[in-house]
Amino acid sequence: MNFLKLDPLMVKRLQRFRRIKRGYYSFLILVILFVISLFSEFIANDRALIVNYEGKLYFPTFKFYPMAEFGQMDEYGFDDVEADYHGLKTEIATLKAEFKDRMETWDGSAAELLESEPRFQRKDNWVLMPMIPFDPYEPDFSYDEPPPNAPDGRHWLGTDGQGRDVLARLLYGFRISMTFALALVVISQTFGTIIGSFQGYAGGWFDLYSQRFIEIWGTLPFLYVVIILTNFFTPSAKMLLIVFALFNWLGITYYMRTEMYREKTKEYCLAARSYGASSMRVMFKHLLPNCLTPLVTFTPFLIVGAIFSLTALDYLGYGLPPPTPSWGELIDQGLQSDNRDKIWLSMSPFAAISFTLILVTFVGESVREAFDPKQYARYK
Amino acid sequence: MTSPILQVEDLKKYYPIRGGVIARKVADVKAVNGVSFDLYPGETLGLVGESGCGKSTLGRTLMRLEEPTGGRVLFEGKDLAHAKGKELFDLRAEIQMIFQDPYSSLNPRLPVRDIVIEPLEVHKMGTASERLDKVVALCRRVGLKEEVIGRYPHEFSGGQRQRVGIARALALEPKVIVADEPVSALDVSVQAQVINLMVELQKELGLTYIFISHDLSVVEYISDSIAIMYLGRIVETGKKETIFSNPTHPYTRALISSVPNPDPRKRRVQVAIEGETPSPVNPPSGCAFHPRCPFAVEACKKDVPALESFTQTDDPRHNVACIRKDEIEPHFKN
Amino acid sequence: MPLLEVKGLKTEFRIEEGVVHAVDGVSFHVESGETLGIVGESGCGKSVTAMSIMRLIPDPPGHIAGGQILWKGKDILSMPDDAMPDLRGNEIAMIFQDPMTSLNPVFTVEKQLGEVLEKRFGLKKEGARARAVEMLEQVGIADPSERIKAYPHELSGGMKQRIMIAMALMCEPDLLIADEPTTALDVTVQAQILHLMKKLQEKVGAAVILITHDMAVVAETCDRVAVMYAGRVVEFCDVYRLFEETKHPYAFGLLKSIPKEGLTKEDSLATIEGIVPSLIHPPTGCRFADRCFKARDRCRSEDPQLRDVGDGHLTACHFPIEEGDE
Amino acid sequence: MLKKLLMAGLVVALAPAVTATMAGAVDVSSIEWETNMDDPMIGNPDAKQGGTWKTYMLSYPLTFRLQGPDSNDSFAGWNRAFTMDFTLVALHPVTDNFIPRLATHWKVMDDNRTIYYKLDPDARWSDGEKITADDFAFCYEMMRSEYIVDPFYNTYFEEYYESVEAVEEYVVKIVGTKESWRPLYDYNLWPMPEHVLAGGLNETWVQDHNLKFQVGAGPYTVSKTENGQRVVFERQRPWWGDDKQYFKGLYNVDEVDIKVILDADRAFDHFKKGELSYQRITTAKTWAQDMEFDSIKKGWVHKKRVFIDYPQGMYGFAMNLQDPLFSNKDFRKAVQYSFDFDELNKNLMFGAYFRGVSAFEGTAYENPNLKPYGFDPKKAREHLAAAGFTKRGKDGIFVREDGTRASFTLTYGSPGLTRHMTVAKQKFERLGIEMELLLLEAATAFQRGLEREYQMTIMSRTTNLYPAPHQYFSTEFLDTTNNNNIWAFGNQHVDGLIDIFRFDMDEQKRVSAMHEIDAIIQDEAFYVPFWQAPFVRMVYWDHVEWPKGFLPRRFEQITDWQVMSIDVEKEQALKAAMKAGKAYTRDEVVDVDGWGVKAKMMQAKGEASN
Repeated sequence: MNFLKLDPLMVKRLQRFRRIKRGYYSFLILVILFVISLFSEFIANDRALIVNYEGKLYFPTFKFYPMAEFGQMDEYGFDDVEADYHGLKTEIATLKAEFKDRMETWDGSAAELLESEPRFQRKDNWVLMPMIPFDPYEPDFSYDEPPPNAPDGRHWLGTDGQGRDVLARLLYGFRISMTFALALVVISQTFGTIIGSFQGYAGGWFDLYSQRFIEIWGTLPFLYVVIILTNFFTPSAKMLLIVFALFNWLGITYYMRTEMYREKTKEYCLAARSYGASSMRVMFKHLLPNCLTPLVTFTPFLIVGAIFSLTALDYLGYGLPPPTPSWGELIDQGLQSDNRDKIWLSMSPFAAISFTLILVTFVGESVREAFDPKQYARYK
Repeated sequence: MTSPILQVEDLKKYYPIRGGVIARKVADVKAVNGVSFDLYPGETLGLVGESGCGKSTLGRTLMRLEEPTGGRVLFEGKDLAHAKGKELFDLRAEIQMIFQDPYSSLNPRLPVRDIVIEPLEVHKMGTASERLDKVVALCRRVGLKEEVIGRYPHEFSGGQRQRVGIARALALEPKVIVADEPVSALDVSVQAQVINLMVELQKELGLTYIFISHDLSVVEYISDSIAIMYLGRIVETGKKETIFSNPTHPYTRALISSVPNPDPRKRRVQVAIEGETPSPVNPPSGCAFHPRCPFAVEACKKDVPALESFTQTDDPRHNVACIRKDEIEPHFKN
Repeated sequence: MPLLEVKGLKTEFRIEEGVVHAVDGVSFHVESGETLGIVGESGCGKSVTAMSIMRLIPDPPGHIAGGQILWKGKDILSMPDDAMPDLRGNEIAMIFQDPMTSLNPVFTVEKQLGEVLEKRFGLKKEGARARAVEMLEQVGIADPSERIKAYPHELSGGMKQRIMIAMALMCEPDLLIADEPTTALDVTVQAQILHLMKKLQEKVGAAVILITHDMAVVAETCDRVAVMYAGRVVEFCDVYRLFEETKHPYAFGLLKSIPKEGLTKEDSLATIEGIVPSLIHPPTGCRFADRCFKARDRCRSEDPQLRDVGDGHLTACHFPIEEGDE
Repeated sequence: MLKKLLMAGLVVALAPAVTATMAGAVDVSSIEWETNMDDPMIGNPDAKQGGTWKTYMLSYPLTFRLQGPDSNDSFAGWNRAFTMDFTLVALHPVTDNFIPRLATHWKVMDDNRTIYYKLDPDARWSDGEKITADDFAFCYEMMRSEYIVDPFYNTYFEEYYESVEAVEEYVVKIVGTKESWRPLYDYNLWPMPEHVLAGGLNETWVQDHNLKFQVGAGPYTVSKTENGQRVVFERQRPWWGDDKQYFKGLYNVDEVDIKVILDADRAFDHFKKGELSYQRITTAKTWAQDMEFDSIKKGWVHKKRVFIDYPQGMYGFAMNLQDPLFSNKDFRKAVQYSFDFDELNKNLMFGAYFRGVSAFEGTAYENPNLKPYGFDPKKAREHLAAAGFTKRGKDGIFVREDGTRASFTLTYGSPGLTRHMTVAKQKFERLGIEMELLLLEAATAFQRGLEREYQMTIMSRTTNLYPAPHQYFSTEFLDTTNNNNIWAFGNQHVDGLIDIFRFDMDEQKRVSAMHEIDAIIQDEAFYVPFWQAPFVRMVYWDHVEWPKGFLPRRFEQITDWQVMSIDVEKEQALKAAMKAGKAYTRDEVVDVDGWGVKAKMMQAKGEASN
């Protein structure tokens, strides 16, 4: 769209934004983290990244390989359940060590091992696990104590009440929160902008009645609506997104409406109309690009709001359906009376959400400053 | 005498005043209240009045930027006031506007090239390269160098911006240009440049201007004929010379003598007129000027005086809306 | 000793693009009871000069970088901060271009006037009210005892400006600075307000600095004139001399570009070509040189100082206008 | 709690009544009265008397009424224990036989709905007045009165009682609306003090009695209140019931001091400080991990897990037999074998619970021979194959030839179960079955269950000593929804067995019919029992003493504070010991299994790890 083209004013604002170090670096960190989180499957997963087994390379990240593929068998004698990559890695390491031992004895038993162990035909087998070798769903009950287990070398941030890796859940939760927030912002901003623009541009009856409607709509209690809707619809990310969007578009209409009201009286708008430009052209080519300041400056704060609300809803249990990795759900676990002594459960999502929200807020403040620089003067 | 290019007949623009929750209409503001005049090709009509008199609204209503409440605007016989759709779209090309504020009249997000090319795009005139050629030519004509057309409005001074505005108005090759206070936001030295440009363009392209202004000295310079507005109505029209040498309506007289003279030796000692223009929301009865008029009589409070030909001067287009126009002493400029 | 003497005043504003030298070495003086016009085009620094005198430069981004402002011989710039409120209003009053924004919209006229009266003169409520009504009457507001109850938005622009004048003159200051007091007003009202100011000035005996861009207003009201261009005073003289024996090419061009009576479209208007130089990176030498029809090499290298060209007529030009220049 | 019991009874009573023969007028003097003085004593006759039982409630009562608005808060249990719990007869908490309470004798007439009760002439109200038959008639009248603003009692008495009559001063005649095979259970009643209440039963009764203490038949009366803070009950000594066989050794303390503590966690802290005498431990985590505090180590506080034997109700997964997937018995069995209870119990519940197996858990009708399915991937795989799921899809989930995936949605309403369900989900997934989780608001989840709008759900139903198989397994409810037959199960054979249970007067036949139903239900595999907790976990200070076996077998019939006693001397000694920091020998025995419940659980159902 036209307004995405960078005019010098926008370029200047962006330059100004870049100069505000705190906000700019926060923005970079957020973008980098978000991009990294888009590849979460390669970072936190209990499926190996790459397996080199008997001369063949496997990339199990998104593919199901049965145990049979790697000559494994589970305790019940099945080999078509999903391969155990942790186990495979250990087995290979053990076999290698044993082979090495036998080689040292020079008694030929090394060769025997090679022959007798069909799963070790080649010495160069290896398994590359992701940095965090756990996915956010699979419980790890390998500890003596029941979960939640405290942080250690295996689970850097410990496990949650169901033995799931907290770090993995934080990572996936970040991706979900950010994606959700961004999608929400795009949807509600677009919708709100269109409605608000029409209100401001058309004015008159449309404005009057839509404004009354927005005022009434705005008084609906969001949480109750969510609770009621969960009774009619299966709660899902899509449904939550729609419900959030239904309430979130209101805010921006106020600003777009006022901006439009103000801008449309400016003479360049009259000029465009005077040579017969259509209303759509006037609105979207001329007015909208000049009304974007609130849109841009509010976006970070909307993101903050969206992340926060989503976390709050998850915390209350009306958010994303289980077992979706979610910060709110982790905080809920952490704050349950059972887990009050398991501080990693509440502290890590708390730290994550604070960190993210602070970064977004820094970005927001800087964007606002960049778009609307004001110096506070005093008189002597 | 040639026939008028634009005939305005009893043009009205009322704004409703709304009240209550459902915004019911409770009254009207009669911003333009029955204005009629003829505009002849190649001439400049100076439309003069003080703030709130309706002159800008009149200009915008002529442009159909405001929907007229009543009356007709005939452009070469076609009624611009009631035209719709394609007809209106085509008529728009014939009559263009120059705006007052060189800062807000140009979209700050578009470079000059895009601003000037817009009307051509909207009217789908020529190919893309023809349009661009035309834009370059237009910019040159208004005194902008070709290399600046990629720049954005904020990189220009007020005078240059107004040139861009003029180029945009000329893009569609209109016959009539409504200039709404085109120089009042400019510094004096720049004002002269813009006025000179407008005059040159008029000579060259045979343009017809409606020049809306509150500045009598500028109007006196540029206009061929003048219409004086007071509270939504025209109170006096006539050739420039007639109006300045023989102002007849008491308001015209007051207005002219209120203008400070740029000569310290000709200081006035008396104030020509007391009081201020009343609010158009609640205008006085009868002749709207009567509360301030030194010649007012009882009858002035009753009826709205018609704009009638004033025969004491030899100007056939000299019309005055005053019931005492024939009794008032002739006025000569000091 | 002049009432007010401004010597080499420099006021700067720091903005993103750099430092704007809005006022760059301005000097002039005002005598008791006289009307000094400061005239110039937008951005020439005339309003900043006025604000500097009142020490009302918003800081940041602005600050006064140099010079002296001697008020009755004392330097305003070195006065302590807490002395300023007393000086403002009591000794120097100011009225602004936009009377719409100079009054507090949430208080009635009575309250706003009354506050000043109670503070400055220790009047009780009733006394203050009577005095306020009297003041309004003086500035020509009809039915003042009713009007005094009005809120600013209920008043017309002219009336508000009258009230501002009333407030400014209430304390009987020695100097009134009027910054474009009639620019926002209709021409008929402008005539009234200028007339009123003149009348009241005579009555109170105050000196006036009238800041305007309108040469005709200057001609109408001022005794002496300082013409400013790009942050500097280029001509400082008696009003008659300015109009009749203009020395600086800028002032000359300015006067010529006003459409004169009797000119027609056939005669093109005199113009000053070019644009005002940037105040962030002003050119060396004379700042008007690029637009000046008399400019020579010297003008571009050497900064002309304000000098007396006879009878106290000061101009900052190496080659002042002589008779016959067009 | 009482309301719940009444509700369960109501459900049972909806069964069509067998034609009743009207009992004609009976001469009271000719009645051959029955009684039961042969059962063992409930209390400990040697229990020490005196002391103060310090306990808590979660909120200060809004009212001291037991009927009408706001009358069901946490204080009401106490209030009821001294008033409404004094019914004509009671169930013996160990033998399940009826024993005298306010009535010394009773006679059930042949129509099985008319009962004569002979009152104990010693019985007195707490204000000293005699308790007479009129007080029962008045109770009947009052419970039906609109002035009490209590629709539950109004309806209940309207539907259950035909009449309550004072035949003589000490003889009450109750006629129920339907014939019953347990008339003493159905047509029991408590008295209301007519001499106190009769005058005031009008429009303002609710307001008038908001803050009036009940005059009751019980041994305690309110002696002190601090608004918003505490209520103290004081033992009447002497009390008319002191020497009655089934009251002896009960109600041993002089004072019951009930303090307001806003949540159970804080109450535990109060307990640790010695401000409460006793605390039930309701979470497995606390029991497993927070029980090594100082006072326990020093032997001043004892912890016990006391096994009791009380009907548990059905609790577990329910499958919708009308769902295409679950209509396949093999698939149902595959799910049964895929559910790893032990993993959940061990890792998420501290191994604290037992697996249920019977549909009639804890009642006399449960089939003792049933064994739970248990986690068995091999069998699960066999049944999956039999159900047509022979091939794994790309994502590891089994698919049929026609493309049907072994995938279903679990609908549930308790957020607390999410942790168990997500673990179970992972396990299912590994075995090739996909279970999507759908957490709904509790009421919605319940409603979807009743309307059979689910594939699998988690059901939880309370029961009493008499299960209601008709409600749950009868074909009568197959074609309608909104009933307890949420799985849409039923067949002729089971219907027949249910009728035996409902109408046959032979207890033995009833029991074997129920055993057969139980076995059929297990074989049909549409109910996956989840955990059971047949015990009370408690901690108490050393001076609190208990009868042998601690709590009666049917615990819910009589509560902990009624049977324990406080040894004031030991209390003094403990105080001194604590002051001196002197440790006692620690009582290492934790489990108290006076009724063989644990043994039975361990043997029949197997306990994961305990």
